[in-house]
Amino acid sequence: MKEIFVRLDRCVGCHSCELACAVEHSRSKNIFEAISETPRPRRRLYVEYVMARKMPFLCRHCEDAPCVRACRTGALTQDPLTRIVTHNPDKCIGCWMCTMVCPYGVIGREWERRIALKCDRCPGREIPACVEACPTKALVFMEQEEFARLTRLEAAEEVAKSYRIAG
Amino acid sequence: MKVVPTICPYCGAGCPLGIKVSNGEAIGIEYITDHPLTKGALCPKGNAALEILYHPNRIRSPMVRERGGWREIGWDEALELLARRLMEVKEKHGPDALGFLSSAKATNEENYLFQKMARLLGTNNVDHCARLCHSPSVVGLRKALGSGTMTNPIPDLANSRCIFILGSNFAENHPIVSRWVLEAKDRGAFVIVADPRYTPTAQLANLYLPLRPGTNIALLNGMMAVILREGLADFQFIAQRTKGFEALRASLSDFSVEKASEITGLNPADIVTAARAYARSEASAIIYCMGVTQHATGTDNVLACANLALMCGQVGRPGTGLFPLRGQNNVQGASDMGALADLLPGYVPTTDDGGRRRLASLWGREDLPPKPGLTVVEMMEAAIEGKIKAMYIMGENPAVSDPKAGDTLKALEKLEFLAVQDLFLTETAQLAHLVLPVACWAEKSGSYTSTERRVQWSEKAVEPQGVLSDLEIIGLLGKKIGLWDKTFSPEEVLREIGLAIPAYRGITPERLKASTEGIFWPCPDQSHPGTPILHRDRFLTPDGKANFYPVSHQPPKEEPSLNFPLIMTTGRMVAHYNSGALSRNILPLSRYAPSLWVEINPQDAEEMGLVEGERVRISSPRGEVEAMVRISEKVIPGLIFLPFHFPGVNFLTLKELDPEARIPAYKVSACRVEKGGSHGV
Amino acid sequence: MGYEVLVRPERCISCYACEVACAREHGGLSNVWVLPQGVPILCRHCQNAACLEVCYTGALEQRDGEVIFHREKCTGCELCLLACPFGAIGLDGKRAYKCDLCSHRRQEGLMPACALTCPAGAISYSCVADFSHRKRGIAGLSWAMGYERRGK
Amino acid sequence: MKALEEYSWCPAVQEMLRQAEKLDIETAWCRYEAQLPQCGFGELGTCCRNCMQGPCRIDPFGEGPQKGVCGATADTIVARNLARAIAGGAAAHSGHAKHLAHVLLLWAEGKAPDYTVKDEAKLKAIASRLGIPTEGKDIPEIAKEVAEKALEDFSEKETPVAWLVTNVTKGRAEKAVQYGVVPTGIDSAISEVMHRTSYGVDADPINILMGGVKCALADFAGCHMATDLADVLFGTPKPLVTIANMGALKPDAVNIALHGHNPVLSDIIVQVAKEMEEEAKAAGASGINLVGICCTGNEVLMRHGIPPITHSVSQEMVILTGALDAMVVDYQCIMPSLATVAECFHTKLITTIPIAKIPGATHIEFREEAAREAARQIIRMGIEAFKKRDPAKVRIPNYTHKAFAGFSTEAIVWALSQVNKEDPLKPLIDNIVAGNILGVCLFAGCNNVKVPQDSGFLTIAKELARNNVLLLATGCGAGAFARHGLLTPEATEEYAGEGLKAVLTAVGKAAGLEGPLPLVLHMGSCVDNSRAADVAVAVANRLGVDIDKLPVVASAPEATTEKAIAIGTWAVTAGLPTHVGVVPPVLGSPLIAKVLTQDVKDLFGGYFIVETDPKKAAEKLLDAIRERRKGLGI
Repeated sequence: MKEIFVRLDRCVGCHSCELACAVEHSRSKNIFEAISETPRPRRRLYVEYVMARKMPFLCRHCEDAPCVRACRTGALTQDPLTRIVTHNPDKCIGCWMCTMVCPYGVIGREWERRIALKCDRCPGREIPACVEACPTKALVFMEQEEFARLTRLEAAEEVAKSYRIAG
Repeated sequence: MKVVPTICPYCGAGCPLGIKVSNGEAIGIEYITDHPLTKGALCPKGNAALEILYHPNRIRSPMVRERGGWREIGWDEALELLARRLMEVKEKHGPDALGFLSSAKATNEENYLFQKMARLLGTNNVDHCARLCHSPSVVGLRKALGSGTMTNPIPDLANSRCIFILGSNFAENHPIVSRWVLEAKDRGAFVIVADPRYTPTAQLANLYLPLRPGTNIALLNGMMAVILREGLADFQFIAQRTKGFEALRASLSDFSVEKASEITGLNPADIVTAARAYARSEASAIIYCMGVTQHATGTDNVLACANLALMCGQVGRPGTGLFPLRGQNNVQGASDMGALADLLPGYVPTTDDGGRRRLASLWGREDLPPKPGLTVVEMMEAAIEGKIKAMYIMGENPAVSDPKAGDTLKALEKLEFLAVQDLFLTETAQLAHLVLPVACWAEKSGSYTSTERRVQWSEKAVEPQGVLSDLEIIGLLGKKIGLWDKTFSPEEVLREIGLAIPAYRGITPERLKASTEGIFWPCPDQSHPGTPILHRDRFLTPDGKANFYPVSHQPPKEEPSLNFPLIMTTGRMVAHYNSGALSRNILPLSRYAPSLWVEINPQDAEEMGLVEGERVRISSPRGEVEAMVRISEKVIPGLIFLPFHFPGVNFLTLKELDPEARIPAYKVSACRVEKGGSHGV
Repeated sequence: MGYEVLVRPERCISCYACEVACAREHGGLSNVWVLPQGVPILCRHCQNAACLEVCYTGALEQRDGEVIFHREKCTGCELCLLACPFGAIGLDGKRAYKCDLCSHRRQEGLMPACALTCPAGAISYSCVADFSHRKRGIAGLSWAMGYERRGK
Repeated sequence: MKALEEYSWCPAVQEMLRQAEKLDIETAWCRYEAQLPQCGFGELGTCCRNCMQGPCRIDPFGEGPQKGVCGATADTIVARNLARAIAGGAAAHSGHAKHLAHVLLLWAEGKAPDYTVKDEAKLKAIASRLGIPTEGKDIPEIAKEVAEKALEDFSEKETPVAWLVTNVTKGRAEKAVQYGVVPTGIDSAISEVMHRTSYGVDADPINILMGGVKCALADFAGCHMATDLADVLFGTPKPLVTIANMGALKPDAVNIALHGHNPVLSDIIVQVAKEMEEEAKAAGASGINLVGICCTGNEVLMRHGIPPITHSVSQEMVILTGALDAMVVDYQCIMPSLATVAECFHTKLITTIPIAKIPGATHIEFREEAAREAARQIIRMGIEAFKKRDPAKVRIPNYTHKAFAGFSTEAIVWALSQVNKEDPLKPLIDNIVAGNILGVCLFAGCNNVKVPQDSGFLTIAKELARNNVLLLATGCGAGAFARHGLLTPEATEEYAGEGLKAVLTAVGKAAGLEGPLPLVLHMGSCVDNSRAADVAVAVANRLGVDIDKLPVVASAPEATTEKAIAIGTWAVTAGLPTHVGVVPPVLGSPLIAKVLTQDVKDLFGGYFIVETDPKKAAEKLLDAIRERRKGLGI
């Protein structure tokens, strides 16, 4: 299964992913129209600034997700195969239990209906909108193995370089 | 309706408490949200504080004990009696036959005037319960750093990157402290808790060290050994700002983390982790409390804490320092005011001729008695020996709070005359010849000094009914005895305090009343903003340098034996307060624990066949008490825990004193648990 | 508008301050319950709240993100108690009682007592956006430190 | 929840921040936090919005796009953005100067009777510098010619900008000619930058940068003109003493703050306020208390000793005291948020200039022809507001420091002449040569929300003073020193190295002061950086070397505005190693960054030092000074 991975050293904090996310979850899927829609399309991921670092936060779709456990109405469910945590707005009662237990603070509020709001990994899209919008490729959508390979490549490159320098 | 700002009458944190007053009656509590310490928060005790105010059990009239009961008398008669009896004893047996217990719950002004009265009467036999909680901090930190107080304000903990908590259960005792520890944790701080019992505080820890009771020094020395071995000490700091490091290094040369592990029962890897985390962080703080002080080695324990902080240079900056959390709302102030047998106001030793005479001249005398007086526990011993004939106790309940309280009862019963001044007819008051009812915190104004050294003004919210404030009583009494010719307002006394104590010189009633957040002493003049962080550039020692005092582990005075196979330790719980004189009378609090309970490890409980809720008898070589069993893994096998808010617990505790600070070794006693109390299962 | 009582259970020190404060503000009965696990439970003021749906006397009403209880309409049938998924409704002998977010205090512009009094800062009266933003800040710390260790 | 020191080192501001939190009032710091994280493309300068095919952004990590739609590279985009910032700064400074030139002309024509020429000598000196014969002419006539000459300098003409070439060393002028960066008109230099950076014109990053340099030199001319004409109209500052910080607000007086940059209106208000004391007393006040904010504050401080109470990023805090009755603003560095904060209090925010209005503020249009009338109207509004002041909301932070100010170039030369009548610069030069003074540093610039307010100024200044560097300051930087007590002889005693202390004491004594000169010499508002340039030019001319050889450096540790970028650029062009404590938006182009910090040294001798850590910055400035000394062989 592909996941959204973050290459933290590449985020420049331009907030493009946030805009793309909100637009993707609008009716029109077009920024110029989306800004005047009601309810206002909302982002489901957040670019934060911590320790002078720019960090995109989005649902990690955790294994045995705490939000799913805490949900008393069955609005949050996890697909056993894809591990995607889906939120059913019709079942949500806005009790905020999921918000309170989420360790990453990525469950927000849909303002108008006073219910929870979270990443749905853009069903119907091959690549999630945030990933596609990222101009520096800080967000990538790939298999876990593929991502680990990237990191390995990077490390190997460094080692090889130092080896060459050492002669 | 108006909101009157007062200071919460419970613990030493000094939280502000707004009282809603309408038509002269207190109708509710309001949170004071702009206070930097609390941001409005209050613990359950603070929330229930108003219950004291109109409590039906409050005594409302002076009473004398007569055969068969109490007789209510008028104020004039009561003061006349008190003055006459005290003077009779003084004339017959000399001033040192008098004993005075001041109160860490009374205002600065009341404590100041109370000790002034004792000393003008010619004795230094004036002490208060600081002796029973933090006298080792006063002695130890004064030796090491030059001041026996907390170095930094509580909210400053938020700036710490590593917080080492030793023998403190602030989550229950000073709940507001947890706010700032959690804040630091939110900012990435590493929290270490060392406590034999898995308290709510320990639940906050990143690393929990369940050490054996009474092995603090071994743990601290073990950490220091690691720090030295790994070169993590701040040698620049040591060289520039301290003395005596070589002796410490030498004393630790044969100590190791393995030895520490053997003594404390901790995993050596955990001690190493703790040492590295504390030494390496940019700002580390040590919070400690009675788990450190209430030992026969209390002073040594405190010195070991100071050694660790000094060795790593973790003093004098934001987020660093030592945080001895004081227990009562004015225990810091009462100590500052010199309600201590060996120290005059401003921590001037009674033996310091210059300082003493300076004070004497302020009081219009040639000189004051130089000989240090008797401390709390010593006074009781002296009473048993018949050396002390009369005692005047202001707002303390030694019958519950003293160690080996059976002796205290004997002592109090033996006195020729005992006067007690309190809100309720406490266990101590019941033994008195004369009982004087007093105003509670909301019925008087005055200043309190919190554990942070934050001096704050508490405003009178309602008029007292039938009772006088401690200050008024002392004023009238002194007038009757002829020590002075008028009574005093709190403002007048505070101004005199400013003259007597240099650290309070800049603290005036006007400034305190105008300030929402109080002033940190030392505050040498009226334009000085106060000193939230001590030891920034120099220590308060005479030469400005801090001192290392090598200390080593000594086994507790009492080890488990065949007859008494368990170790008992005591502590507090959130809903109760000290001797319980206040909290046990208040339903919203007492419902959380109406009677005494004892925590026992499941393993021990199984061996003894005890079940949850069962009543047991706990006895030590000194006495026994009954309690309800709570089976819990919070205590390690072989250890039991009792909250000390209930009468009887201190019948069991040990009276061994720390040689310097004269604090009793409350925290470790041997005991046994037997099935079946008088009420059966 | 938009404010909720939100809890960070990991901060709760089980000190019962909220219970004592709530009881004081509500005539001796607390509408919040601190469980030994360190979780204060109180009415979540749900949307399409179950309690409201089962109440046939109209004693419960949803307005502006708040479930309001009208005591005078309550018959003490206990259906709401049964329906509430959190056990956040109590019964004082005859009638139900539940958290009213300290409506009397909010009228004076003051926060609910439990949120203000909590010494550990476990209970907050804030909006979801601020609450989650703060949580992200905390989570970000360890993430950032992980990267720092990686030398990036 | 950061510690207050992380926002500001000024205790008064800290107290007001607490007040802001209590009253739930939003401040610049809150808005900054809400902005975080800020867009990296903007921070790096690699976002281009100059045409509607954009916006285009260049991926700094190399995986994404490397060129804009038109093909512009990061280098081109960064250079274009930088040049446009310089143009913005130059427009602001020279707009200020142009305003004064118009006033002088109006007065000379008899249309602005409320003004006068206060410093006739300076007017004549300027005229002679410009080659205008003064013999036999009366003052209005000279004023008219000078004003016309000034206005001429704005438009395109055959000759170089007069205010530039007559005010720099010969060497500098030659360099400018050599690299083709001599502007022939201030406005035309600005419009040229706008032209060459628009879609499809200049794509050569270095060429664009040189266009920026040309515009920066026009900015210098604008600054110098503004200083000159302000001195002519309102008098050249002389040393004086006052108090600084918010404690200067009086609880019982009508407090009116003068905020912005131009003395044109504020100086008149100072004059008129004296006449309206009675009116204020009739309203129950003890009088009228004028206070200054930012550079308008510096202007009236330098000439009238009006207490400066806060600067730049903390301007909103003044309203939070609840004791400010009116804040009258002209232009530049005025936060629109002032109107929002003022709404929470009785304070009247009054805008006065047609090109600078703020929603929510009261606008009183200021016309030079009826200056006193406008001033009266404004003060009256303050008195009216005073009546509505809520004493319960008043909380004046009780912090003040004594501050010496008024050190114009003329005043400094005068003080030095008390040591040596014939050759005033000799003592200064001798002491530099002897090493008693290691060098000179000019502090300029604003406060920036990204830097704990004042921390950069204080840290660097103390470090340099300890190393015997003579310190000059202008603008909000000077304000920072004022509020922290560094404009005092006591600060000299406390912080100056032995050599510097001896020199300042000797000059101070000779000039009739009890003790030494203050540690930092306050030279005026931010346009008055030209005064410091004048000192450098005079020393260079006296020594017969060019400025790029002198041990003189500049520092803007908390720079904020486009004006600061323009000033920095001309300081570098003038040959000064120039420190900036905030990262400017140029790092997206390694080429431009390298040119500005290294290569430019070969062209003009000066260069940028970008260093956000003030301690390290001080080290680098000292190194630059030592290097220069080595070059001179001293």
